[in-house]
Amino acid sequence: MDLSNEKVIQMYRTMKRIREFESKAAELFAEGRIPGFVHLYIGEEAVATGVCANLKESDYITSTHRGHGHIIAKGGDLKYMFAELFGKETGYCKGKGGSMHIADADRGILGANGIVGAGHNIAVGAGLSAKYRGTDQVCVCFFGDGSTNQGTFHEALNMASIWKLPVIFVCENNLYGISMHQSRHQAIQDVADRAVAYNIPGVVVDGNDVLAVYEAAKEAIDRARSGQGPTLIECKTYRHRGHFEGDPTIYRDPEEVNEWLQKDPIIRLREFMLDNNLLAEEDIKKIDEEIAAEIEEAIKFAEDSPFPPVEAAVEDIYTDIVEEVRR
Amino acid sequence: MDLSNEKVIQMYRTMKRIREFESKAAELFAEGRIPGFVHLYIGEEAVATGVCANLKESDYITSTHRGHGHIIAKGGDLKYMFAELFGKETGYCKGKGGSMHIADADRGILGANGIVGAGHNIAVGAGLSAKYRGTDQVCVCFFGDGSTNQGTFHEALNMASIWKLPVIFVCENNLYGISMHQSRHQAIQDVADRAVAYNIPGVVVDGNDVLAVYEAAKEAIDRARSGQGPTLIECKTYRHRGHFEGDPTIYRDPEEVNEWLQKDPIIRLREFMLDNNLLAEEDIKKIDEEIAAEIEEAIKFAEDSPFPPVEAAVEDIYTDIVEEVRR
Amino acid sequence: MIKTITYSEAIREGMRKRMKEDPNVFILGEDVGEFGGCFGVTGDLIKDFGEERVRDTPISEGAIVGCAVGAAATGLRPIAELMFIDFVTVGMDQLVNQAAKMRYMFGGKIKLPMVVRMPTGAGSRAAAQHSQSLEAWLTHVPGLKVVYPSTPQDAYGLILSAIDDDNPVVFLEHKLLYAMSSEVDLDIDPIPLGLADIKRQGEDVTIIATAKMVHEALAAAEELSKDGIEAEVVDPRTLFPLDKETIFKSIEKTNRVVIATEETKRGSYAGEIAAIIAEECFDYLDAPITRVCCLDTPIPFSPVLEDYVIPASKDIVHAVKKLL
Amino acid sequence: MIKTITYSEAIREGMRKRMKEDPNVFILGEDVGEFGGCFGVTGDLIKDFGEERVRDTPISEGAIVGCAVGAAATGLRPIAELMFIDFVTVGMDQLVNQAAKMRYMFGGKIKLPMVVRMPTGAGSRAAAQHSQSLEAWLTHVPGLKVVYPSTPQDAYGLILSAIDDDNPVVFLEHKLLYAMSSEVDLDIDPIPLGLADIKRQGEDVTIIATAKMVHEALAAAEELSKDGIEAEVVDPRTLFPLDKETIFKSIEKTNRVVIATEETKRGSYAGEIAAIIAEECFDYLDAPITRVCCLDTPIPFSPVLEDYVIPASKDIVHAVKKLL
Ligand SMILES: Cc1ncc(C[n+]2csc(CCOP(=O)(O)OP(=O)(O)O)c2C)c(N)n1
Ligand SMILES: Cc1ncc(C[n+]2csc(CCOP(=O)(O)OP(=O)(O)O)c2C)c(N)n1
Ligand SMILES: [Mg+2]
Ligand SMILES: [Mg+2]
Repeated sequence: MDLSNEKVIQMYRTMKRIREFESKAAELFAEGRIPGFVHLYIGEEAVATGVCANLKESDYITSTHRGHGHIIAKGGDLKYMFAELFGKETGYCKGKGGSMHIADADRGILGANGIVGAGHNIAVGAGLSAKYRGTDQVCVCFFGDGSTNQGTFHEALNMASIWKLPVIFVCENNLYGISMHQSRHQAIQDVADRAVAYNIPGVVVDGNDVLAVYEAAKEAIDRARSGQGPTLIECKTYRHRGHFEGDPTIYRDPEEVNEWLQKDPIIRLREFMLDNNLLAEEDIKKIDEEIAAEIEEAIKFAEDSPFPPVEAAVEDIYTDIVEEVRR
Repeated sequence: MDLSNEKVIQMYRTMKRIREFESKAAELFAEGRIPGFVHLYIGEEAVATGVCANLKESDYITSTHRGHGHIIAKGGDLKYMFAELFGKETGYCKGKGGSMHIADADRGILGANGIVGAGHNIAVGAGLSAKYRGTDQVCVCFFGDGSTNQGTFHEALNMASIWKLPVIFVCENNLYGISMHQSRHQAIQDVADRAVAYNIPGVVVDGNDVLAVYEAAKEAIDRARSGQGPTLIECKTYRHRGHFEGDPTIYRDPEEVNEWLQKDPIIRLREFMLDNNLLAEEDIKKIDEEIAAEIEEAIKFAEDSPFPPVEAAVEDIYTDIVEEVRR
Repeated sequence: MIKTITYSEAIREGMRKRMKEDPNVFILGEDVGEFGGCFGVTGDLIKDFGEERVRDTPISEGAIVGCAVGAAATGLRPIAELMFIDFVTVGMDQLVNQAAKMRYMFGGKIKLPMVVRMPTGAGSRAAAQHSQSLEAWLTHVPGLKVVYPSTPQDAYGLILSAIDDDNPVVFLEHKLLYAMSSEVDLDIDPIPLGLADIKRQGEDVTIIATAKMVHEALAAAEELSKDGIEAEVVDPRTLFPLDKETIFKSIEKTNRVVIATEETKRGSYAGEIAAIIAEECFDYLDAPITRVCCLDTPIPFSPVLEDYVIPASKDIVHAVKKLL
Repeated sequence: MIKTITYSEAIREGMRKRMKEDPNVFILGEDVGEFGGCFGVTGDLIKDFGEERVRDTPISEGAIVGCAVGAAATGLRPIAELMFIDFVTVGMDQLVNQAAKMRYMFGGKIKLPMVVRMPTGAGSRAAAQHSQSLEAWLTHVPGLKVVYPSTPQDAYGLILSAIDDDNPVVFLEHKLLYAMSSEVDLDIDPIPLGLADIKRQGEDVTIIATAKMVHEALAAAEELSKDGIEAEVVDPRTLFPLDKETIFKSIEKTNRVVIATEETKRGSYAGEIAAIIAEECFDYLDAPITRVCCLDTPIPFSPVLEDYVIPASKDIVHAVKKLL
């Protein structure tokens, strides 16, 4: 593996930032300070991190309802993310989007998405665009196992395959679509098998091993950049928390949950770094503290920010038309 | 092969009835006597015939825009079919449906369909219904190669596979979706490969060999009836005529067309019957004449039938509400 | 038997009753089984009826609706649940081009007894893709019936009729009403589709309101009453068939009408009702027909913005006062 | 340059002009390439611009629209063609929940310059799944603009504006107008979206009509003129933004209005226009607002039935006479 130590440490940092962001989001949600629906990425951090570590700022990603991790890994700013979760004017979407719609087009983040499966086609469009414009950009499309039964999955992979688009389809197989275990929602064990239907490579990888994810993504992204078309990567992983915050999660066996908690991707990378002398305990501690401080600051930024003025509600629908306000 | 001679002759009869029906429809369309869009099944007769020869009257089929052949093979009455093409009151749909919507629920014909891919899910519903009610009915879903890129294809095969429904998915791969050659609309050569994505059997068969189609369908239907779930059968075939009547067909190489004309499924079965002494030339001639007479009679029935009264337009939307007529 | 139950329980009890009586009635949808449905409406039904009749599906709304069509066309009486009405966008073809038109296209020779339930409406901070009111799309489609109850009793009486109906019925449920509870008579006859209910009598103005807006209208009426203005609140309960007679009678009496729905105003079903009135009882009218609807925006996430775009009782009060 | 060309050619020439000027404009859709489009609208464009810019797609309407969204969000200006508006049912999510809402959900930080062209309307004996007029659905969606020209010149001027627009624009084309030909000035400035056109002046009644119904309205006006009734025919040309001012001015003069569209009447955009008038210029009105629309049925196949359910000039004449 030709991964520099620096890169590995960077990936630890990203995973930890995601974990801390999400843990705080859970707290804030429980306290009633974040409204609406929140779907957390805790346990799956290695996927977004390992994949995005290969991307340039100009590359694209499409995301899902469970998008915080993808956005952080692609370089999203925690301040604007928290502000958005709070519904504040300073948020990424000026408070209009919320958790399920955070986007940062300048960083190629084409949005979290509340519609399961909708990102697939948008990713194809971004890939087509990159190819059309003759850039070497790629687009990574993140999605869950449950979404691979939506028609959009099929249409997108088909289109990307015939046009050899630079799109990398990354399935985060966390074994469930809400309460539906994978074994009940599809008759296959490996989502990656579906690649056969499009004559593209299908790869299974341990989604809790960030180094393995990094390697698999690297190969697929290189392929995409060099004009060889899409790849389907399936990352086997698990969400530690419920589907959304507040989910009683009656449908999972506590033993299963426990088993996966043992496979925590962050602990795993931490141990790898220690075992291989990439960092010492105290170095890690220092990183963790830096991140904790960054998070506190981001939350403070969000808290201190104002709510948008009500009239803002009628702006930003069109580039040129502003709707009437309420009289 | 445990096919009785009688069955083979019956299949010849069915194929010939389809061919003659369609040939007359082409003529009548050219003469301006059939309005709207007409998509003919000429060249593909072996598929519907070989498959439906295995079905009981109580079994179901779903069909497509190119539905005449399926309907005839499932026992549709030529009189009511022609009357429908003419828009007459005596037609299968009282003139309200036309070519793309002919149906005969009493014979399990759940309709031709103008929406590419729509039949897939309806077939799943019929299969679920059969299983739910504990009957041994099956549902055959006919569709084209082009439709296998619609999301519905994917969703339907997934659903049928997880629930092990008695649905047989029959792809009529005639190499084109309108002007799009298969090699341009999907990156695979065999649609049957897509079965892998659902962990069901995928079978490729020569769609111009009615005996081969019969055998493949028999196996799949037996599987379905005995509770073993769906099969995807791909029948390689070709349409002799344009996508619709009036299509200049600029997108096909005349040589390709010619090659396929040599593989005419009816001539092929005819020769098989002669070679194997199932029938003599004059027996076949007699059958052909009977069919010609039947067709003439059906056309006469359609021609002699009245158009529906205009007020009929507001009926049959609901079982209980009749809309207002035009004042 | 009279019980105090929620809107959500009322729908469940209606389904339970029909499922007990008729083995052909079954439910399918995402997480409707053990999980009990995203909003808990199917709840414990799986305990009574098992996995075959309370059937969890993959995330494939098109296939859910299409499967219901195929099942209904072959003798069953499916009840499909979509998690949010917003997801009907994925199943529109099956609902609009198949379910709604099939009987007609087949010359009346088929019946499609199916219900599609759809949690509807804003107010839960769920933002633009989980908060829509799309009844205008559905009422525009010949072949569908559209029901939208405002109370637990109506929800109960109407779900029975929806299940009994031999046509595709879209059954809308306002998410913010799920927790509303009141006394429900579980022995009533089904409430016929096409029968409006006058939720409050009044002489001065007619307020036609649907679902959650019925409650906003009632609150507005109380407010107006303090100023001596007596509003009549008409709840159509079913959007199609629409009980025009009750609406026209009320307007004949009041000569003024406000229509209050939670839809985006432009292209709303509220507009259809206004157009019907402007065409068919113009002579009764003494004032412009006024619509109180959601502003013409996607639903924003931030509570301050969402509360601003969604119509509320004060907007109805304001609209009524302008007419008098 | 002034040329006599068809409606269909006018759209093609508009696309050709913009594609020549801007390499980011491209077309995608089923059979738009060598085949030239199901109705021949893209015609020979592939000869000028090649397969990359006139791109044939698989039969996947959801992916076609979604792909346009992704391309528009990343700097291109796609023009997507759906073969029939009826197939938008398969792409509704991408159009409604993605394209229309994306800018808003992202706080205004993205532009989506894309056009979705959709052949619309009945009259071609294509039956219930290939004949719909679904403009009411699309106008109901904040974030979309909806254009529907009635003449070759308008089609040309409006397609230019649609392509130039930085927002998702739905461009409707009436199938039965494709073959209509007339003189078109190819050097005109784009016709701004939101500007109605008075296709005929008159004092006695306002007829608001769209697309093919504009021609039915003009025929009706000639007929009425024989009886001394002078109708003003207003063609909104874009359904959203809607040029209310021109409409209101006309009604201020005539005090009577008939709205003629080919939509199914129930839930039509004609109803929205009626509702706007009933709310915002009630005082000008001397008679009920009348809609002349398609009957509330799916479109039947048989020519005798189809001709009966679709509105025609005689129905407009009849409606106008009832108002006077
Ligand atoms: C079209 C659509 N259908 C249903 C939903 C409701 N929903 C939100 S997330 C989810 C489960 C998604 O499962 P998966 O794709 O595996 O992602 P995960 O939540 O496991 O990350 C469902 C059903 C939705 N948002 N959109
Ligand atoms: C949803 C939808 N998209 C597009 C069409 C237009 N259309 C009708 S038939 C057809 C081609 C279908 O190809 P295939 O499935 O291979 O069937 P074939 O015509 O070859 O039998 C197309 C694109 C349609 N009717 N419905
Ligand atoms: Mg999952
Ligand atoms: Mg084909």
